[in-house]
Amino acid sequence: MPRPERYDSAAAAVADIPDGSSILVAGFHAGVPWNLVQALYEQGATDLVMISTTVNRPLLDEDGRVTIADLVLAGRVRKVIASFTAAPHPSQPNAAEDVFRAGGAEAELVPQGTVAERIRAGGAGIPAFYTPAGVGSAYAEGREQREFDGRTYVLERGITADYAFVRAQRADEAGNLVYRRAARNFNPIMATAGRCTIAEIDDPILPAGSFDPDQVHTPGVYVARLVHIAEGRIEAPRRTRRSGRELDLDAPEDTGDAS
Amino acid sequence: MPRPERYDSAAAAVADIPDGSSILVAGFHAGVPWNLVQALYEQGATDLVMISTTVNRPLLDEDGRVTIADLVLAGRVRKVIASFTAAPHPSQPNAAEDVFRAGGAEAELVPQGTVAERIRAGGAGIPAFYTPAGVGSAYAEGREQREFDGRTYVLERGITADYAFVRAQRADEAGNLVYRRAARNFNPIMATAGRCTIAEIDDPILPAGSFDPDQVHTPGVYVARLVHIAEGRIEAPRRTRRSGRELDLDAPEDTGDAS
Amino acid sequence: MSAEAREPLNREQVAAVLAGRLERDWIVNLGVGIPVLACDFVDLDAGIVLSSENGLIGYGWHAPHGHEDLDIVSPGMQYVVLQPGAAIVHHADAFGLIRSGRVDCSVLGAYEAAADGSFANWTPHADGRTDLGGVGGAMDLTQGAKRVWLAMFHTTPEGAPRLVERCTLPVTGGRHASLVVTDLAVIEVGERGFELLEHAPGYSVEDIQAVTAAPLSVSPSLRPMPV
Amino acid sequence: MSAEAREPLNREQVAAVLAGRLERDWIVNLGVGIPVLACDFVDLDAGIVLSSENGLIGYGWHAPHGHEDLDIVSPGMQYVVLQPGAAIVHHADAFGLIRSGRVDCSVLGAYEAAADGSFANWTPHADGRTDLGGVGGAMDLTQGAKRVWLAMFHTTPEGAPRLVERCTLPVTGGRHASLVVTDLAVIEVGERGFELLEHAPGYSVEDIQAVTAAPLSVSPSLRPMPV
Repeated sequence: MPRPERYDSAAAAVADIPDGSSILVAGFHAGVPWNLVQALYEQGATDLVMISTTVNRPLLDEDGRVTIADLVLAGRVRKVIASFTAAPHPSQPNAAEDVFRAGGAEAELVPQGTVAERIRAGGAGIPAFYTPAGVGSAYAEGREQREFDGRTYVLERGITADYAFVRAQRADEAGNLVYRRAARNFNPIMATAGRCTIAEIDDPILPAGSFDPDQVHTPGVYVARLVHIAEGRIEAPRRTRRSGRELDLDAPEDTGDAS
Repeated sequence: MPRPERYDSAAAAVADIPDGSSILVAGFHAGVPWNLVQALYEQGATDLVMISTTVNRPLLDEDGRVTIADLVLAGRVRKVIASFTAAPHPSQPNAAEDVFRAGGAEAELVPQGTVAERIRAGGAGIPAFYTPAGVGSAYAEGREQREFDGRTYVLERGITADYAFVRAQRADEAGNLVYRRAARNFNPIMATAGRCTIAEIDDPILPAGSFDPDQVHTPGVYVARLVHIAEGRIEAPRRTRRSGRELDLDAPEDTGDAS
Repeated sequence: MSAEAREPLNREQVAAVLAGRLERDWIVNLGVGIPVLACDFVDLDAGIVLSSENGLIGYGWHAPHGHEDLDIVSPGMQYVVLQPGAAIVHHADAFGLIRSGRVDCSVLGAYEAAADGSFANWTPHADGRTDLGGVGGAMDLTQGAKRVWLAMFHTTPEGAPRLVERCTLPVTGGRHASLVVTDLAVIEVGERGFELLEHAPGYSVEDIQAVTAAPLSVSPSLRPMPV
Repeated sequence: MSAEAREPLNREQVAAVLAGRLERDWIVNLGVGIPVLACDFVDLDAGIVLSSENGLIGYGWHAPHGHEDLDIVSPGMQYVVLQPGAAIVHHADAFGLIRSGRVDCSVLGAYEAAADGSFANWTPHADGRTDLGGVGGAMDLTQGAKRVWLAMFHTTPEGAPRLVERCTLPVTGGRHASLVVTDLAVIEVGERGFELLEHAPGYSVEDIQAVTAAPLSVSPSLRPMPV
């Protein structure tokens, strides 16, 4: 087996990412590679294209955690592709949205199932496909549409990127990854779509052959770099449960934010 | 959880399949739902569209096992979609091929990766996609082709069917399926593409919740019918290893047969 | 009951009302906001499967306080509990299930719902910018689910109607909503527009019509919401 | 060595020669027929991963007689052994890996190989019927793999050349072959057509040219095949 390279820190794992790179960032509440995003922020690369399900809210000034929104605010991002690019309600402003509105970065808003399928397609060598999502909305206007069996679909392109940041609970030395529960989400598909896939791993890395081959979620052939985050690991924020008539009252799809 | 219906025999599980049905048959050497195919043969439905990776050789007269080729020879098949529709060498005739040549049934020959992706697309609500397979060959002539980023691709349509026959080693009462090794092959994708998915199960069916949710290969929501084949189960044929200059000397892709 | 005593339903009550309308053996996707709160009220013994676009197939109620598992989380970041027989898939497979047509009911939140069943839930702005918003999985769900229901507040915090003749915000597209559950009413959306099926206790038809910007017809079997 | 003593390589020897040319850390797909026999000769310690289109990622040699696992089977129905670190995927994901461009080398069988690198391996008939044949994964592999090699017998059982100026059978399309390993020779296929790199022991350049229906140039470092 070709072994992925092992790194001692998230900083080392992202050190050579050049300006202008495109980067897939996995996760949705759970399974977010927070440590790699933080290391990227500290590393300084700029002119980035970031692809993730959400731009998130900027959290650096709030709790020290770094999100794509913080990269946008720092002027490091050329473009984002996401299914949450703005706040759900004007009363909950997201500072990154102001940057997009001002033209400081480009935003591409894509239905979540479409962004997932575009990434899966890119990783599977499918250049384009048709999907119904968005038909009948402003999203589909200006996009190529076509009928199959009397129903209308939108043409969508596969997505690949220079890098994919993923996070798994467990990995072996062959690079095989196993995710836990809803932390799986975008991780397996993004791992296939990155030309260089970097995985941050919660548990110590196991010898090759530690997993039942039937139970591997991401085959090691997709993983270029492994970093076990042993100490000072950044975890997902914990949300306290709310009830009653509150902030997200006006938010049909809530925030898509990690907080 | 809505529970799949439980059946006592393969015969009972396929009893109501009407003439004119389209049926996906999973497996490739391993993971073939032999018992459901046999039951279908005995059941008598005709005018069938059979979708599988291989038509196989007719085995009924040879070892009593029934293949799609036997259904073709019995005049029960209107059309097959497969990546092996004929013998690899004129010296190894497949009687089903004679039926196709004589116009007794229609054959659609599709690259194996394309047939897999068409089934995966069908099961995932994707009506059509582009793939490179076949470009530069007679396969692509007469098919719609299109360039993306300077490379040519063929348009392919998703496949769904009235029924999907799958085989799994293990199942729980919620219909969750777990496959073993290369017996996985087409099973998970076909399970998603059948409007009525019928699963034959090797081991006794377990209570719901017996599987780690992270380790389920086919979620139970895709499975309509479960049948544990307890006795007289038809298994995959075992091939004895050959060597030297032999029958398949001329066969670049060998037979694709299960024997 | 005096007009003073009447109270609109709270979020949980709205969620409970919609949960009570889900049918046996349905596969259901509960959207972010009010809809996902219904997970605490769904009759899971009736074979209903809650399935979410982030790959949880077969979850149930909210995790008890102190027992939250941060990896068992809904798209709205509610910590929930997996049911026996649950299965996990990745995001592309989760949306494959949604597009496949197997989801019996998608319950979504909305900024506005119109009398023809169209609704708006991906951007709160009518400025024509299609690059900014929070579409999430709504456009996939409205194309894939067998039916779409909405759970929302009947008015804005300022009292402006959200149930309207025609949406002023960009619509989501896809299948139209056939049912709207609000803090004031349960309304069917059909050929003839909004039909009032249930009212919040203490609210008259006129009370509800007064905060609804489209005509309400009244079901012959009008009844109070079961709270 | 007399002309009488010379013997073409057998299938296993052809497989061993091609196995010896695979490079460190390559991901390799061995096709049905002679190619898959190479699994017994590949240097797995060099990090080579054998990956097959039916979803076995990381298999190795044939299972020892009596220890075959019928579920660990190659597309050519050879029972093989999984290596530590192996992973299983379904057929669509297996072809996703192939199309993704990560497979360094696809070794296929062929009925014919032409001097421009095109080859024919999906139907033994030139009757124009595109509905009948055994395409298997060949057309996906020739589009997806970084390089395509062929392993085949140099002639038909009747002695007719299979290495030709131009294929008479329908070609497979996609990436052209860059190397052909036969029972008589190792031949590179490049800008100038076939170049003889290695010959079976006892065979002269002229012997091989005599059963090759296209001109052979000869590598300056021509050597016997390592058998």
